[in-house]
Amino acid sequence: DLLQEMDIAFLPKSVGGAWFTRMYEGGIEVYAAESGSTSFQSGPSAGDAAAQNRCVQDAVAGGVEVIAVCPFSPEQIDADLGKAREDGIIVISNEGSTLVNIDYDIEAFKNADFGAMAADKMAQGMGEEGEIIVFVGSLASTAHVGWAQAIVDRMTEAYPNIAVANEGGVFIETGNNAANSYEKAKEALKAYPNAKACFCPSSTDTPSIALAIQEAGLTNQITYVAVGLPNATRTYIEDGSIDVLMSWDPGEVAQAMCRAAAAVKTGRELKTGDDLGVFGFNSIIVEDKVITGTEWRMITAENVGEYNY
Amino acid sequence: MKTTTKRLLRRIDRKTVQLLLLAVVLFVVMIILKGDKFLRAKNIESMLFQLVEPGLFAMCIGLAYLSKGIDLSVVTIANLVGVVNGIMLRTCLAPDGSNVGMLLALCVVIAVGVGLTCGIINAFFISNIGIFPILVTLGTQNLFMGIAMMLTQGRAEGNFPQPLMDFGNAMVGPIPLLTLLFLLLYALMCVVVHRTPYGRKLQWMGSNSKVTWYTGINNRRITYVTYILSGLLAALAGLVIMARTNSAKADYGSTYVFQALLTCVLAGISPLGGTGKYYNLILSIITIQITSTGFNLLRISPLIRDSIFGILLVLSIFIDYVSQTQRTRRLNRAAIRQLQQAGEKEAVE
Amino acid sequence: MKTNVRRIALKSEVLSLLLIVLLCIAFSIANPAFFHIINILDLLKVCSYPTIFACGVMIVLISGGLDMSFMWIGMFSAYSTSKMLSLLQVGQGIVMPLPVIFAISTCIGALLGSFNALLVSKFRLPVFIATLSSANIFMGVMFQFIGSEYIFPAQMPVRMIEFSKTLLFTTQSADGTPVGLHASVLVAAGVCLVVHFIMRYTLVGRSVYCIGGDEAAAERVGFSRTRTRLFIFMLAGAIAGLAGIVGVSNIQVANPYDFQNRELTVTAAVVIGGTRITGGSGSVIGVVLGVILTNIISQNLVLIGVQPEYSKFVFGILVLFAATVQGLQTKLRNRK
Amino acid sequence: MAEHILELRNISKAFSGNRVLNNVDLIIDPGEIVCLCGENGSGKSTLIKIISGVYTFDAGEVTINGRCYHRLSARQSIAEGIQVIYQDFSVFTNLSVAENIAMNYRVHNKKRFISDRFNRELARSALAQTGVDLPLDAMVEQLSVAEKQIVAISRAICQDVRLIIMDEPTTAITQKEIEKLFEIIRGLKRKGIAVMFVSHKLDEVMAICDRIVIIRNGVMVVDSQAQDFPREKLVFFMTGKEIEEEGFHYAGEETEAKPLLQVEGLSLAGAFTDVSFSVRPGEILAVTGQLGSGRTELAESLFGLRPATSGTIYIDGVETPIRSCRDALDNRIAYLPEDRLSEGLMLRRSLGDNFSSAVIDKLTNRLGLVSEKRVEELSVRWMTDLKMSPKHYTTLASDFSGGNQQRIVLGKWLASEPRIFVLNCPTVGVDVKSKSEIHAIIRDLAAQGLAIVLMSDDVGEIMASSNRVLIMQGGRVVFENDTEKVSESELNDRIIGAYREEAVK
Ligand SMILES: Nc1ncnc2c1ncn2[C@@H]1O[C@H](COP(=O)(O)OP(=O)(O)OP(=O)(O)O)[C@@H](O)[C@H]1O
Ligand SMILES: Nc1ncnc2c1ncn2[C@@H]1O[C@H](COP(=O)(O)OP(=O)(O)OP(=O)(O)O)[C@@H](O)[C@H]1O
Ligand SMILES: [Mg+2]
Ligand SMILES: [Mg+2]
Repeated sequence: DLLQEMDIAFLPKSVGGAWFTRMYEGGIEVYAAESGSTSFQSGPSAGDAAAQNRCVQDAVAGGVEVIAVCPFSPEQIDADLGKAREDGIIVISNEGSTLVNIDYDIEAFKNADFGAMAADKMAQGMGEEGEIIVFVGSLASTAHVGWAQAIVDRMTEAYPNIAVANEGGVFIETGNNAANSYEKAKEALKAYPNAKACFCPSSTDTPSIALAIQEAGLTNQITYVAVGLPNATRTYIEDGSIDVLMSWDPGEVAQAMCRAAAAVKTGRELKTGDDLGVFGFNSIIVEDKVITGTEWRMITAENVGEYNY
Repeated sequence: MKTTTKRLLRRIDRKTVQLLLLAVVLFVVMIILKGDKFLRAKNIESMLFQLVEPGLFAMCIGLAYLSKGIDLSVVTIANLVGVVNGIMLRTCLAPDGSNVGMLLALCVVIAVGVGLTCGIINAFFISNIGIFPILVTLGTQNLFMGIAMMLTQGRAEGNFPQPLMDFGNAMVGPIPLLTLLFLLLYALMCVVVHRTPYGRKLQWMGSNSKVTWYTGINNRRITYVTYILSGLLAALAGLVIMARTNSAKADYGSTYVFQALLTCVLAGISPLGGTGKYYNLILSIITIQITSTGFNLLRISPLIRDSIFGILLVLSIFIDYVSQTQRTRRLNRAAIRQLQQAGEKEAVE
Repeated sequence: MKTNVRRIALKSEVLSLLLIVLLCIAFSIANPAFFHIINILDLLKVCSYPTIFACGVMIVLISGGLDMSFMWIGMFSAYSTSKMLSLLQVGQGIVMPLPVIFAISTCIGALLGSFNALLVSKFRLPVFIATLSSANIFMGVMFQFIGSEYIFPAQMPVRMIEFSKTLLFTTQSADGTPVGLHASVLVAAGVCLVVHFIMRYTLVGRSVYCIGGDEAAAERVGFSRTRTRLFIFMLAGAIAGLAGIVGVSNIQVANPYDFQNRELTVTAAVVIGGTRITGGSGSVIGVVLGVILTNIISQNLVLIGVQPEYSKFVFGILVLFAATVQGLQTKLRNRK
Repeated sequence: MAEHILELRNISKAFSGNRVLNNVDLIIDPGEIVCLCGENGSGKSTLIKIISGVYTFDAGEVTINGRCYHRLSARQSIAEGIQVIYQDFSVFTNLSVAENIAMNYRVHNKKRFISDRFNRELARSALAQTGVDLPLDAMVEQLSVAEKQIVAISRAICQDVRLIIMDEPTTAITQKEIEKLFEIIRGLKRKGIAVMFVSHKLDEVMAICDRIVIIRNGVMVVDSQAQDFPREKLVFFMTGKEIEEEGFHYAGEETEAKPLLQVEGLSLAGAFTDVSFSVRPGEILAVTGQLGSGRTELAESLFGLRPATSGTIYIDGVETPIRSCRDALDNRIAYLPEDRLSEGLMLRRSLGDNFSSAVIDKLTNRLGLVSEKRVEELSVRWMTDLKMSPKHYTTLASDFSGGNQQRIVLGKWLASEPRIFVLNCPTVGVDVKSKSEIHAIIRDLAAQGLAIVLMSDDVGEIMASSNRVLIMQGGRVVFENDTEKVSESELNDRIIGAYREEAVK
């Protein structure tokens, strides 16, 4: 009953990139094919809250049943999502747990758990002491900042000998842009020569930071834990520039979004422990409007061959 | 009777006709392709809402263009206004909301202050130091955004008081209040540009600053007024963004700058200064809005949608070119014919 | 003697050089690591492809126009080349040699440049407007008909990956990693030399200055407007195509969005390097200095301890500062 | 018979419906000096641009050196040995003197690679021919107008040239330099090079040319050997009517009117020093001197464009500092700049805009908005007052001929109802008819009680339209007298500094 025929608008932060393309093609379209729904995607080519808002407004005005949205800047899209809800449109978000005007928000997992796991992996790799560099794709991204903050919290809590390199400052923003993140990473690696580990939550930026580490000859010195897609980072995982890739299939998350929307449409209330029928969401946690999955994949040189997305 | 129509026709700009035609054609095409959705009250309302922000920015850039300058800093001025106001509201708002009215008034004051200051900074570097506007505003764009970043550490300010939201979403009949205010402001700016001494001088300075200098017109003052007006309009856009999105952030609307540049060019306002009619701006804003919403409704791939500006521009340029060459060719042919006739007559005599 | 000193002091290249020296001193006081050889080499690498882009921008700027399309030309050429070759490589196992890859991208760039030339010389559009619209069109065409997804290291043409790993004059650093001059720096230097030669010592190069100085006068001397424009935009396009492929090789990923919104930064560098924004004057040396100057500023803020959220602010201040110094210098020069 | 260099047959040309040339025939032989005369807008420049391949012609054919062209490009024209010195010189201000001079040669001879040494040698030899010494490495933008002209001439003669065309070469340079130019032209003639030149200065025309060609409204009306041509008929053929210039007589001598404008010890660092004079209402004070004598700077100081560094200005006997244009305008001072195209006229804007630009602040209605009606009235009034060909007030200024454009600039200032009017070379490049009309206007203004300061090079103009004359040299006033008391030749000699008292005795 989680397969309903609906008209779905998928509104990513930006169109075209590997991540959101996977979400749409490997998730929304898959669901649409299974359920007989119609779907389209619409979004800016550059990450910009204003441009995304306009896509929301057009989708609302044109009339759709479901909006599946990955907000670029949650605070700034909320008002427009409110209008969608007033119109009776079902709104499901991803990585937008702070949103108010939604039916459900889908999170692949708990930010704190995810961050803690990343912190553990980093600590393990660096012998539980030294400095770490924490990047974020954009300071505006709740998820990125959430994970980064969770790492810091976990470090202060469990690993007193580990410190964040750019003390006192905020996380280093890499801009969700490969060229920019490459330059930023190079700069950061030089500025903090004592760094022993780093973390990157932006799938766009993960490979180019890996390249910067590799070129600086730090492949073995630095424990690099990152978020990304295995296909995009395969070479770096294999040569050890990326030590641990924390990954989940965006397509599966998108499918979970559609299924949650179907539940709303049929009037079924989702409860903790329900099964959405997608990997990672077989036993969901529901808190208020936030649906959290439970699993992600830890990809290393050993198991990278098993994944293809 | 006939002469008055003729005179009226003479005063209508060619660009106006072209843009009107373009807008009407696009409108009709949309109705044919997707009339049910396009004509929905909801959609029209949404379009009216949407054109306010880019419209305001286009108004800023249009002014700068007329003066043979450019103002790349407008969007960051708007965000700076939003951020400063956001911080002010966050810190000053009483828990019971008793001082909302005063604070909202203060928001306006802050907006005016920020817009004025930013405009003066731009004008100072352009006029007193003599740097090219594009360089100056590129610098101040970074500067203003940097200040907003420093104030917020890149985070969004949000959760503004309800009256502001109500204002942002209010309707006057079928028309959003903000759109109505925007149109009024636009009409006012048209009057300023086309009918006040300042507006005339602005266009003259844009077309030839040396001549205005030799005419005793104070170029420096015109430059100041222009960039201050631009800053103030941008500051208003900042308030609009606050009211519409219930938030403010240092990097909101980075795509607006290019959109505004293109809107002005489509309206025939040349970045090379002096030429173009400010009143055409609204037509260009509407044309772009119809196209952008239309493409969304038609579910045309978002990937190609970004190039609509380019396509519209090249289209309008092409129409311009063809009509121009046709006209010249026709006139030349007529002149030659006249010449030959005159020759024949002489021969007869 | 005195006038000579004055003349040299008023050259914009000298000024950029002076600013660079000042900045270097300031930065190395803030963090001695600034002058580390690795940092210098990295700076050169990071500057390599922007410098190539900047050469193209300079040519168009000298001819009297602001080019807004070069980044998209670069991306279009580099992306379509990488994509095509990646398909060939994955599907057919064909591995193209590096010069061919560069040549393909360069040719695509030149072709796109000729579209600009058409708009400017046939429709007589100001360069700024023409390139603003063509940039939009290139972007749409690329996304729709060529692709918009990333091409990742594993799919990239292997010769490009190899190129990105090529270091010259390598030595070992203290911890055993190879240190050297990146090959892309050599490409950039080559482009600079060629462009310098063309602009300084060939008739067609001088015709660019003529057109930028006075278009009507250039025509009266006998330069063909159409042909010169075609030359300008094809050369600038070709350079952008080359810059794009070098840039993409450097980071081993072809991401079609990467160069977005960088036009103005590069243009600012070119203008700071002394190219007159109204056309007719500019030199490659100045452009190189301008690019290095802006990159020193933007690439080393973290190094000297400026927090990331201050970087925009500092960059803005420095652009205004450099421009102010130049503005005052121009005033002095005009006063004679 | 020797081959003609140039033969035009039935050339016609129209610009967007305006026919500018109508079946023009013209033949030029080697070593001839041909002078092309005509009113402003009669089509002289257009004819020249057709010969040089800049404009295409609509009908007819051009034969150069025996080769017949139905379409001619600039390159072909240069290749045939035709060089043009344009009205605006068309030099590249952003390039060095040497490069400018060598440019034509390079393009024409397809020298694809540039060598500085070659440029300089070529430039040096070309400059040697003109007998002027210029710094080869200087940027042309730093040169004076006359020097720019030398560059243009050197550029033209530095290669195999058979015909040199000069479009109003003498407008920007003073008498001394004109003499030099004529010497160059005669030198060219001796080498068998033909020269065609355009000028509005009739004395010059008669002094140098072998043949005289007159164009009126795009139609060739005279083509005759100079010695056969009755000089007094020249004006008649150009304009179609006789023109009488009457002299100017200041009527106020007896009334002892107080000076309206009085200047004492005025100085501007680097431009002029210790200039004193006074002008009474109704007077026309002519200020003359060679280029660089500080004349233009003085004018600009009076208008507040470049405020003087010391000295005092009295208006109506009251000390009035003029520190900005605003001050000047407040005191009803108007200034007609030297170069109408770049300083006086907004070419791409309408007549109404141009007429109203100095007084726009006053043309408002009760709401403070510009009243379009008043702009139109103003334009129509000045169009009629200045006897311009009537056009709609929205017509672009660029659509008017040179003489009418100058009247637009005059009208712009007259609209501000000035009491003191500073005119800087108001009739440069203006044809005889318009010139006499402008003179009449100026005299008329004086008669209405304006104080007029007239900067001019044109001795004839000074004689005819001023009652006192002041000569500047190196920034100082070296001579002042009533116009009636000096002869034309004395004035001429004094300007170039060749006048010696004892010689007269
Ligand atoms: N040649 C010119 N053409 C057009 N406008 C000019 C010209 N020269 C100056 N202006 C304008 O006139 C105003 C005042 O110019 P001015 O020459 O007094 O500047 P300045 O002397 O450099 O000023 P400051 O001494 O304050 O630096 C400025 O707005 C300037 O842009
Ligand atoms: N490019 C053009 N487009 C339209 N009209 C033009 C153009 N060039 C010249 N004209 C018109 O052609 C006529 C002849 O102009 P031309 O410049 O040949 O006159 P001229 O005899 O050289 O005058 P002057 O003595 O002022 O230099 C004028 O009416 C002018 O307005
Ligand atoms: Mg490692
Ligand atoms: Mg002429």
